[in-house]
Amino acid sequence: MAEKLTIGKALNAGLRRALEQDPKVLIMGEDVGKLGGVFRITDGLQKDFGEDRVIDTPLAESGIIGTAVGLAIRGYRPVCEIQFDGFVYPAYDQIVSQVAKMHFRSQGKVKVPMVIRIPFGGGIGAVEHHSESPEAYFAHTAGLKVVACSSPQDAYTMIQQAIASDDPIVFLEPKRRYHEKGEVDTEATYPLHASRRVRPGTDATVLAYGPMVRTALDAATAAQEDGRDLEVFDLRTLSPLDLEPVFESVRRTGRCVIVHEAPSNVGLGAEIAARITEECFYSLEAPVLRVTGFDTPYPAARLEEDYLPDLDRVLDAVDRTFGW
Amino acid sequence: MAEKLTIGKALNAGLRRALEQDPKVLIMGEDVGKLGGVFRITDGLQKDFGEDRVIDTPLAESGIIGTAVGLAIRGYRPVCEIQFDGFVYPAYDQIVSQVAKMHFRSQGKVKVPMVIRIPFGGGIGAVEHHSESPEAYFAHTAGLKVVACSSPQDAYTMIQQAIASDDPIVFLEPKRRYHEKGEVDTEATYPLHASRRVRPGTDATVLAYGPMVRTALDAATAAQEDGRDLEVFDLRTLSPLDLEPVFESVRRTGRCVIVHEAPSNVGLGAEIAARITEECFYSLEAPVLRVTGFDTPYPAARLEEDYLPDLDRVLDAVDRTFGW
Amino acid sequence: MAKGDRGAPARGKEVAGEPAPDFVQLLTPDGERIDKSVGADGVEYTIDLTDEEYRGLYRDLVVIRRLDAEATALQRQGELGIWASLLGQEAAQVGSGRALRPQDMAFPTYREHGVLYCRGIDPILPLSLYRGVDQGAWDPAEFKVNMYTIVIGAQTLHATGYAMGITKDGKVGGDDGEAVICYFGDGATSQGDVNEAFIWSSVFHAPIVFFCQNNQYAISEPIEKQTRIPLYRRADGFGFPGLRVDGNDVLATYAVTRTALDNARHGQGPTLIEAYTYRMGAHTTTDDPTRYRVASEVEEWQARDPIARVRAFVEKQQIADAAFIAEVDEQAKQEALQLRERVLAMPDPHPLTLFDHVYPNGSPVVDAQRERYAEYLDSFEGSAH
Amino acid sequence: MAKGDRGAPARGKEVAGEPAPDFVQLLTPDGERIDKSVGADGVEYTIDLTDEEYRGLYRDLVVIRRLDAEATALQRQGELGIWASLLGQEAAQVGSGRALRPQDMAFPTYREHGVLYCRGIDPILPLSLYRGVDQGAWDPAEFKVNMYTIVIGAQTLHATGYAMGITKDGKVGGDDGEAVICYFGDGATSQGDVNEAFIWSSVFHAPIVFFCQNNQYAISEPIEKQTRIPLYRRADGFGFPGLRVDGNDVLATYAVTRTALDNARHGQGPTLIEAYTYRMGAHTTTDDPTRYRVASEVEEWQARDPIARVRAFVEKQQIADAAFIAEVDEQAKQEALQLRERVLAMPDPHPLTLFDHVYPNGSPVVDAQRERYAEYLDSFEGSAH
Ligand SMILES: Cc1ncc(C[n+]2csc(CCOP(=O)(O)OP(=O)(O)O)c2C)c(N)n1
Ligand SMILES: Cc1ncc(C[n+]2csc(CCOP(=O)(O)OP(=O)(O)O)c2C)c(N)n1
Ligand SMILES: [Mg+2]
Ligand SMILES: [Mg+2]
Repeated sequence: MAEKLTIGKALNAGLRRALEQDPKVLIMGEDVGKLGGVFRITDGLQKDFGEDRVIDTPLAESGIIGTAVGLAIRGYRPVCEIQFDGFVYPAYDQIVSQVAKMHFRSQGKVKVPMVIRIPFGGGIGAVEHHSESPEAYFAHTAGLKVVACSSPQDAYTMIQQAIASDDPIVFLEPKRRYHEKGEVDTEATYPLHASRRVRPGTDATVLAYGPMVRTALDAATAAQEDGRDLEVFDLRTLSPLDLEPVFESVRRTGRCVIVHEAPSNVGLGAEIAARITEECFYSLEAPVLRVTGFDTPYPAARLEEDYLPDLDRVLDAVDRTFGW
Repeated sequence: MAEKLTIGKALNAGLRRALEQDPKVLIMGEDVGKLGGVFRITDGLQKDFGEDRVIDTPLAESGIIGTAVGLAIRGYRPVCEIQFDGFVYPAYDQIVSQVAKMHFRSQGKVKVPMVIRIPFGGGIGAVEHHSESPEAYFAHTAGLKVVACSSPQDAYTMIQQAIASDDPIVFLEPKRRYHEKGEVDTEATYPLHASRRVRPGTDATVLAYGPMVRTALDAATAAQEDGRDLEVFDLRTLSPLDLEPVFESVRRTGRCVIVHEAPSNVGLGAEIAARITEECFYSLEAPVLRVTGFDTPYPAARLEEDYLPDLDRVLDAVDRTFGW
Repeated sequence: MAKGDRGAPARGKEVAGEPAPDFVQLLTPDGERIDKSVGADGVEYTIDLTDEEYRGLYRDLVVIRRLDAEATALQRQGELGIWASLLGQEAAQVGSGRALRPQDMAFPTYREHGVLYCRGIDPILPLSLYRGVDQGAWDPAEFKVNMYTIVIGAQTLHATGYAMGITKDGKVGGDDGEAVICYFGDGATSQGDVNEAFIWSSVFHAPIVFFCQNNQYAISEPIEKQTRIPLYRRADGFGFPGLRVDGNDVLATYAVTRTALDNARHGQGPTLIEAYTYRMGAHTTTDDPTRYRVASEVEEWQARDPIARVRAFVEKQQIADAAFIAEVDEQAKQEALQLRERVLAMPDPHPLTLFDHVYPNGSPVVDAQRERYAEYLDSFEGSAH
Repeated sequence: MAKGDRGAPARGKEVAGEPAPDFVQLLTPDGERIDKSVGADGVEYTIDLTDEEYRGLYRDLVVIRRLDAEATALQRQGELGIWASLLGQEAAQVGSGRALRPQDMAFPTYREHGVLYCRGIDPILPLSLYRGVDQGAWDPAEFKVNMYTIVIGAQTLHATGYAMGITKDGKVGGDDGEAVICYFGDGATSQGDVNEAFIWSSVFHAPIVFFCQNNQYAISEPIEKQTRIPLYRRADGFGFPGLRVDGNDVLATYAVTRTALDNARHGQGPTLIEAYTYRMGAHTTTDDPTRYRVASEVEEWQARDPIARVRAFVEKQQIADAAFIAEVDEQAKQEALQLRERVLAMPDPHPLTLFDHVYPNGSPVVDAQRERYAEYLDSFEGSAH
């Protein structure tokens, strides 16, 4: 069954279906109940599933994640909403020292099948702490998996897969794209931890995830006019990365550009560049280039268009790989 | 004046001198006072400078960093001890959202000249959470500077430089090396944020910092026997990285291996590999290789020798760069 | 939770129409003066201001509300990115803000526009944050008001540390002692940081007043989601006094805050004040409160308006005449008008300022990025791009 | 802080030689039974056990102390990496551990070896953690004791969440209801997480008992560095009962914990129990307590030994004879000997287990690293390396 949904509505539908299918699934977070979340991603769920399953919590992120660990030990499958990216840090200890390590340290005896939903990234004109891209902090943490959706279809499918998975998963939602619409096939099946070629091309490879997938695709469209045929990947799974298809592409194109909003220094792009260089050393015509946020704190809203990678900066990097 | 000191004693002497020279310098943390810290780095300081300047705090890391921010706003220069690497995460929000951003967001009006001392890394046979290498989490955070000392001389000099700097600095101490001895020239002067070539060589470049510098040097000595002459760098400043001298070296040697204890995925090594590849693309004979902790949580003590990079794993990587 | 006429459910049951015994109130919603009121801390509070001072408080309240309304309008018109209105909380902010002495330091959240006004901060300054032009425009050292803090509760530890610094500086113990006031909301009381701040303040006997504006909501969540007992009682468990004040009563708020600050500056340690009030508007301009609260509740609180009661009082007591009321309205209008004009005239920041002030001592990495971006921007110069 | 004979500075001043009125004690240091004792919660506590049960508690205490001493010796001999001794806290652990009903769940710190013993966990299991062989060897689901938690306070939120789950499962309200006990130390009370756990437990009315062993120290820091008032009073600010018990009195500890757990399982929400005790040894084997505390303090507490008083009691009451005492000693010795032998025989983990269990569903990245490391290890095979 296919219908046209926004990313936000697709997430809502996915959460609803997860709640329906498994009575152990819980949703918890600040304002997720009566309000339906500040982005309305959980809209209507408390009304239909009750306060016992869709829980408005006290205002404390460490409490949200820490109690979710306990609920998971008890057999529940909590889906925690962190209201904005910049507010996940009070829970950082629980996430990196508890959630990430529990299965390993118990030698598999204790599972904490949790999903930590984070609307992430900038571009919405917000005040500080509302536009962060914290994915590297989680991807560097062994024991966590990290995924990012970029389309309504993935929003719908991936959120259900993440909830069904026994792995603890940080689930990143491209908040500036919540309102973008697309077809959703509610019966589609495909693997969660796989990257996807979203545009075939021959001249250079462009990698993106979350909100930057659209930017990369727009850049590819623009490049077409200049006679350049870009291949674009939506990475989808940020930890573990699924780079085999990317290696295959870079071996063909010899050029690669990575796009993300997070600062460059020790970001995902660095890992991907290092891995591609290891695997495609003799195929590279130019070093893998990164188009990212700058190594500054996220700036005031009226500077964010300068801070964030856009079509022009992507094309500029592609140009540079050709000029090497 | 030169004397032979351990890294631990050199830190103690450096802290003492900082306390003497600036009445605004404070030391705060758990057990730093009467006990002198669990590693005795602050031994004797409370006795000599009083409880007002060397403060045993409540057991709360967010409290330590958060109140230090306030003390810094009031004009103090707090030096915060985090007892072990794995216990810095409860303070993560204060560090990345407050300490790191304060100067930027206030457009330079508010400075928080703090030093966050963290004994880091493994190899001491400890239980969990006592052997972490969290540097990537901080290096990815714009607004923080991150340094690591590896010798008594640097321990003595760098801690004073860090305290004197107005930048907020995460100061990483190689806890497994606290007892290693070396000459300390108490009048030595050199820049804080500079990498250093600690062994000249011609065949390949090895990069390390903190506890892995000794490992890299030992590997170089061993390689000498095999007829390979390795150049070794102590990176010292992890953010900002000082890579110009490294680029110069790699352009000469064409081969580079990076060593750190932290997991590989999205670690410092990734950034360095990416930057070297960007800058030395046509000089590289092989991709930059990384010798790191594995992408698993830090294991039980009896597995740590397998987890941690050692001389053999460094040499193995060097070999591989020659076999490319 | 039923919200009674005086809005003061306290230790026992709330008695409708009567302030609960430990709810400090000095001016009823009808504008009647209460001579003395005993707080949960056992202290009897009273106040005696000059007519000039009463008029001053009225003026503050009216101007602040008007400026706030202007900011809301500016946001609606797209001139601000977002706005966090203080509507309904004017008395809590003016009462506490005016209770500060010049040497005191304030740590606000993101809603303390009224406190800033009382501290002499040009109202344009917080607006640049909400317009997206910067992230903090005033100099905390100059006005003794720290920057706004958006991460809930984080500023409570900063305030505590600052207060510890006051003690270290030997600036407690006399009338010229310094004190800190730290603002936060009802929701914030659930954060670990806030509770750690209570602990540190208690252990170090810091000269600080924790001023909690319980406006009954943390975005959509009513106070019951954060606590089962009145918030001011949180202090009991940490070993310092806590009390509840009618946060819609500017006189009572002024009285309790002044006393608590003076206690702090004299070396008597922290106090927790719960200003019991109500957020009359939305959480911010992006919020829709109709989704989670009923109109009748808002109406009930309308009857306890913080400004109406002062106006009734100053009129009844003939402290102010119609001319004064009109003059204040006119002043408010003019200030709002100027504010609007200045917001519209506010220049956008230059792109390259993005790279400024990342570090006091700079960074070669940031410098290189600035340089490269400058070149990149230049490359478009003259192009049709 | 002066530590009086009964060690119970409570709300007011401590009266030397007398338990403060709200310090629950049922067995004096001399082994005298106190019939009834009223807690800070206003409840009158008493206990009536069979002789068999009294003997059982004595046996637990003696065996646990002996095993603990063996572990300390093993560490000294290099067989354990580190050891966190429970010396002095046996009564707090046995009293609370035995108060648990089979359906209850415990969340320990790293020092609750005695609780584990009471729950039937083979004492070898916690030792593998301290030997460095693994990070958690028992199955929490089987024994209803979660893994040790080293990050101070983190487990209090896990315990709270688990307790919320009990409520969701409808397992409160009857004698067969379930409850959670969460252990933590005096130092832990300063952590944000612990205070958040108090808030959540209160708001969600969770079936949980917070069991704080106040052993007077957090490593080197005395309790005054964490609080100005007795810790049990922390609960006041969160809206649930708190009380102090003589943590060196196994009977009182048993009585108050049993009641608190039963209250929780019957739907009466959380309780905070402060077990007032003393860490007789070092923080861990790497610690040197002579740097921060005086011998006389330790001697004072020696006089309140948790085992001596039970022995005096069972002997005086002729509940146990010399043969029984000797038999228990012998049992303890035998168990210790076996423990030693089994520790020495414990195999080291295989290097490649390092890659196991990182994720329930595995990871290609980890798999690749395992494979490469296996090949690397193989490359040394047969070499002189
Ligand atoms: C750590 C953190 N989590 C979540 C948020 C999102 N948020 C902003 S305001 C708010 C509610 C705050 O409520 P309260 O403390 O009562 O203050 P009020 O807004 O009512 O003045 C929330 C959850 C935040 N800013 N910081
Ligand atoms: C978050 C965190 N910070 C610091 C430490 C180091 N540490 C281990 S035990 C301890 C003291 C704990 O004191 P308390 O809570 O009283 O428990 P006790 O050891 O006395 O049983 C400290 C500071 C830690 N384990 N976790
Ligand atoms: Mg509120
Ligand atoms: Mg203790």
